[in-house]
Amino acid sequence: MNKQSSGKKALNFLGANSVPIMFIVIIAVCIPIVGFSPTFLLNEIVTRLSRNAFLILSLLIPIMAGMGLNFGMTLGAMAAEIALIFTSDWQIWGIPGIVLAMIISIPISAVLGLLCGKILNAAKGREMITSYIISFFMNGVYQLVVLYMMGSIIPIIHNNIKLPRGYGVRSSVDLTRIRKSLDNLLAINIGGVRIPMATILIIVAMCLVIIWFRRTKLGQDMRAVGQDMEVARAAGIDVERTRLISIVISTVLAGLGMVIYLQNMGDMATYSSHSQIGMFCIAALLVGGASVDKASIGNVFLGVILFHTMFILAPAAGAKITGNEVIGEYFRVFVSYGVITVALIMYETKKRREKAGIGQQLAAAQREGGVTRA
Amino acid sequence: MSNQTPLLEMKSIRKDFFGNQVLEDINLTLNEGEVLGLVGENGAGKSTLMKILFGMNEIRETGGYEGDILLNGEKVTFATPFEALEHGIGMVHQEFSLIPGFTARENILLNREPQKKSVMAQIFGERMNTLDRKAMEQKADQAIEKMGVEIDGQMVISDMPVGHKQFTEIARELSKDQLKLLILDEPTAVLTEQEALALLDSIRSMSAQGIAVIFITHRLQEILNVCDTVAVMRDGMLVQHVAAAETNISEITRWMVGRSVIMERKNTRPVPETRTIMKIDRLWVDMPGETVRDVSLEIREGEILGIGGLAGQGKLGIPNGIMGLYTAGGTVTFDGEEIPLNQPRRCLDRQLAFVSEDRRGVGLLLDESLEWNIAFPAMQIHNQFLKPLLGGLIKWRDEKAIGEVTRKYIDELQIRCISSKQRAKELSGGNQQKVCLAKAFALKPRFLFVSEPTRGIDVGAKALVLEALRNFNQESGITIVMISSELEELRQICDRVAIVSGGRIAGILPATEPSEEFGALMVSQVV
Amino acid sequence: MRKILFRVGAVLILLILAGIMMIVGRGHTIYFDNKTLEYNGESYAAIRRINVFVNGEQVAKLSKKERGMATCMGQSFSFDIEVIREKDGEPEPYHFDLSLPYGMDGIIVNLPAIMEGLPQEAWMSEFIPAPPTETEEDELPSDEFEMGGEV
Amino acid sequence: MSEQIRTDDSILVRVHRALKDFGVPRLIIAAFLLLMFIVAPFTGVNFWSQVTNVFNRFSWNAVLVLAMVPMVHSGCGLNFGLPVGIIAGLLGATLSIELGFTGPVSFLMAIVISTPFAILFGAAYGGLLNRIKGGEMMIATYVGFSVISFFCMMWLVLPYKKPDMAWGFEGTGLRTTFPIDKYYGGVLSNFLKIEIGKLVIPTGALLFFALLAFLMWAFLHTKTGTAMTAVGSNATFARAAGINVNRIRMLSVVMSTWLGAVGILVYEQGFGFVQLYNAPFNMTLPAVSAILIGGATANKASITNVIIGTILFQGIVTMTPTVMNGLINLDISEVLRVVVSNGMILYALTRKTEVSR
Repeated sequence: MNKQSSGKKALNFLGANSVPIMFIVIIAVCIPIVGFSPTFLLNEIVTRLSRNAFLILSLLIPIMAGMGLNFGMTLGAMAAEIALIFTSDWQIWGIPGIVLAMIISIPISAVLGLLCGKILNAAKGREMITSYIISFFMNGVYQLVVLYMMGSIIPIIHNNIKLPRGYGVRSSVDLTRIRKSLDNLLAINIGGVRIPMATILIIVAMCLVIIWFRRTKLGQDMRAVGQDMEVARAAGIDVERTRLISIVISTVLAGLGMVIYLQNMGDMATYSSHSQIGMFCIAALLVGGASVDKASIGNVFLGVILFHTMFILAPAAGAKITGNEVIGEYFRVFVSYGVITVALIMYETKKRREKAGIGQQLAAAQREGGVTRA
Repeated sequence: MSNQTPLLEMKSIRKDFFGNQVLEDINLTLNEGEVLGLVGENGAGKSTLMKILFGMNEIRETGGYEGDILLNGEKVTFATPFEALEHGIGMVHQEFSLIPGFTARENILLNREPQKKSVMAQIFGERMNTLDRKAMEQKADQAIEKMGVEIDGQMVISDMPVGHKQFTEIARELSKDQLKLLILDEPTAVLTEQEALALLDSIRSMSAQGIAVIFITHRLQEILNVCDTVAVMRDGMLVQHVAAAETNISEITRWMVGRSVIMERKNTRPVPETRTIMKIDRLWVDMPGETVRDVSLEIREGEILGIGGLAGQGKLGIPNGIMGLYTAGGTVTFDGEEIPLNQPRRCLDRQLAFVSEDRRGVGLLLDESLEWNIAFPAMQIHNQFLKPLLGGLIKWRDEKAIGEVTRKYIDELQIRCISSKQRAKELSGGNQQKVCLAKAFALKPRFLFVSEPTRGIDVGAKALVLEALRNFNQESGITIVMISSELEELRQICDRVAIVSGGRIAGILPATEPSEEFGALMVSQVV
Repeated sequence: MRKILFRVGAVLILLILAGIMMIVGRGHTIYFDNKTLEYNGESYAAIRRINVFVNGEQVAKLSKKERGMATCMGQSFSFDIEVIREKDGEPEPYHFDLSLPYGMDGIIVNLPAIMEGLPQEAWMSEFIPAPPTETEEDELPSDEFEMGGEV
Repeated sequence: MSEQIRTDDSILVRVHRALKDFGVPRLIIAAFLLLMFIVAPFTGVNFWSQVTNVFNRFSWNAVLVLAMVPMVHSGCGLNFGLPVGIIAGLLGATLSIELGFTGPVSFLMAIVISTPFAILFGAAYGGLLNRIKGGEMMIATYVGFSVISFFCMMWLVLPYKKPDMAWGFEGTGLRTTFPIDKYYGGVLSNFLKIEIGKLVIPTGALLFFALLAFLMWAFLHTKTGTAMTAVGSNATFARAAGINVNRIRMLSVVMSTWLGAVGILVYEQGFGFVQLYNAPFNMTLPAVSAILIGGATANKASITNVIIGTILFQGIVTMTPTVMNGLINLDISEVLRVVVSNGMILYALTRKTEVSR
């Protein structure tokens, strides 16, 4: 028993860092095979960094509050999409369009977040699976709203957004009018690498906010709640409310992040853009070395870079190796799921090992002649 | 001491949990800066009294209490612990309530952190204020200062030795400026000798600063060292309240365990001088809260051996360890052969049986029928109540046989239920306990561990359970080891009683010895 | 009390910001027609050649019966045109400042008419896009958990 | 005291308790389905063809739902890892076709071949779940996903040759969907099929399910089955009674996995196609919610739960589109399915599980 657990410990230690290492290896192997030009690669990475970083940052706060990986961030994404449907229907273009979309998304995500938080408070200890199911459930509601109510109950003006049948939104909404308008703002070009300064600045600002937030009373309370709800409650912290707030914040941030994400894409798949986003963001964060109960801003950036480099390389590499483009596609998805699975397993085993008691000490005490106080 | 209005007055406090009286007419006064030592066996009512004083929820949930509490002369009633805190009463509980990942400082000021105003707070509320780390540092360190024991403010709780956690808790109470009265519930239980001494000093310094302290412990010497007065409780009554200077350990122990009416022992048979059937050698058990450190014990065939001792001293760990429910080490030989530890099955195969103290957690399948509960172990271990089908290829559950045996035990033990199919969780505590016994009896064991068989069940059921055990022992000559916190109960039905203290056997005496002897053993080497 | 004030303020600021965005961000498409226009009995003939400039950049070279296009955000729009009446004749420059109606996405400006300084309703008309004629999209969304997906 | 209250219950109280046990959402769903059946005739939808649909869908899915039972019984929670079993089944299916079996034999062989895979995967999967007690559901979900996406690659790489399955041109790589009428399409459904006017009953498939259901029921009445239930009901109790909890849990996972494998095969024979690649993603949640709708909780499930649940769930799924179309020609069945199934799971997750495990 003792040996076994200590062995597990060693294994776990390796495991904890293995994920980023593994990725570095994969990438190191792929790059020469694929032979992309560094400029191309850098450009891609910078684009994806600016595209995804904000979304992933939205995951940090629930982790801080001990609610694990917030699969419910999808709700924020949906809110953002609804907002964008409106702005593009009202023909609001460029930066104003983006700002407006963000503003509209806030109340929607706040409400969704509130709902999600309430449910999660009812499912303490099962937050992740629950938030994961919530995202599916809400996806249904989202479809109900977007596919049936929009155009029939909720006014939609333009036919290029409505389905020909007269209600419901087309499966893809064209965002060319706001496309990259944030990225192009004060964009600079360093050695052929295009850097969307405005977006980067927003992300940096967000990081600062999070750092600041950690140092607020609320932040402190969240950490306390995250580590031990009962103690926090005994100290007079309103546990439920604190957890609720953390989810609401996360959802709202996810909404804003999704707007940034979509303005870069310049085109929105109405019914699928959000379905995968949560999964990929979480995977990226975990690749960055985060765990279910501990994540830092550093993890976010390392994660985005490693994960997305893999994402860029995988299909090409797959094609080069097996002569089949699709393999790479599947591979990167497999990796995403794999990473999440591994992270979850490591988290659970850790929890269990912590529970496992002090037997060794007692045995030791025995050998030393039994005179001891634990 | 001084004749100004006392800091705290408790006037004729009474409390009953659903009819059975746990506190009767307690009167207690405490002056500013006075240190009161509160002693008594488990279940004497110490903690209940403190809970009342501290306004704990469970008191209200169980119908409140009678009598008055006066602080500085005026009557107070606390709806929640927080109100008690506001009135300057602090309490350090036995189990820590600390955030593992926080530093001592953060814990000391948990949810009372000094803050810096920030703009966001205007919009999103006070909680958006940033913490004033510098002020926190000062405030926390002051508290540590006040306590007079050096602990590292920056150290994270999870890296701390257990003693320091204890001190962090005390410091947290001291950091509350309004603190006038501090309740310490067995604070030294987890401390090393030196730490304990340090704590005593800090208690002295607190009282010097005018803070009154109620000090609950089983280490009587500490009481004598540090306290001004000693209050002894027994069976929910305050039997003595004297100046510490005027008494001594043996006197206190007598007060603690001495019964006003000595019950006559029904068990009058001589201690059997039979062969040793079980030999326990240097057993350690890692059972949280009931750690067994080094127990060696010999049990004679056909006897009823009682194991007593104060809570948390490890008496419960012994059966749980031997039966493999918690990680254990050492050697246990039964009937000449060694039993491998940490493998419940092997014990059961050797016809050992165990009635756990944790009825709902370990003892019962709450959601299943009585039939299942009673028949299950026998079915699994001895293949009873099974019909072989296809030439023994399939072992089919024999509902009929199960029903019969269940009804048999329902009659024998007078289990009150509507049918043998009723779900276990629908029975009352006493009947659930009987089901647990039936389960054990159905195994036809040669050796039976019974742990806290009468905990939390009404008087009638108590008598029945004890009766059943004695009969089982006498009729079928089964060796029984009974673990219980109630000394008198042990003395009633056991032949010999071993007292566990500090995870070790403090001594074994025939049940005929007077209670005082046992009492002395109980507190001999408590940790 | 003070807090409520602040909160209301914050919300207001957001709303105002949103309002501003809706105005400055409103996108329009302007179509320049070089076509003959009939207006209460009179006819304003299309011109041989018109070059259209929006803030300095040439957006259209229009011969007779041609239509040029430009986009703009906000409700005020100004453009310049060069009019060349006959082959390699002197270009006559004109400058126009229009305020666009918020409600219209597409706005047609008839150049010959506007040059004659006719009233707005004469030279301005709404551009109605032809109703989309593509077939019903059959792909129904579902809770299907399709993988891949670009990120 | 409690038994007093128990004994002198008024009928009303009992009824009320019964309703509470039955669960509000379940009630709503049942009522809704009933409504559907009542309304159906008025919408010009043929009643009997609807019933037939329900029968069919039931016969396809019931086994997959049954695959939930063992793990629930052993306290491993809802089997979100169903894909593990499904993949084993798909391996069996593809291999038996590749090896050139046809007709009923191919179905039999598919089961035979998938069995070792199911046991292998199940053992690995169970071993994993034993190391992460308490966090089963989430991890199961992602184990399932990982396995699916891994096999997405395998389907491409593995050297399948049979032209019915493989892509014509490259020769390697299986198609996403291919018909199996040459093989075991409908082998069960068409066996002893009963046709009364518009009503068609896939007797064979129903019998097959009945057989498996009976075996499951029987197993739960054996010594080991009893132990399994006990482990699910209170693991500590079982351990104290000398049960090797991990082995029992492992066994239950293997059983669930195998049933998953068989389940997908049954589904295919009814559906008439084999779906590879991402298809398994969409099998899990319906099965989970079906058994929940049937009245199972996170650690109690019975054969009746399976049957009721599958009928209710599949009933909803099949009835709503047609009826809705008939009524307001508006097909919100898809949405409805998503909301109902996930809503049901949410309901189960947020409910306090009364048992202390």
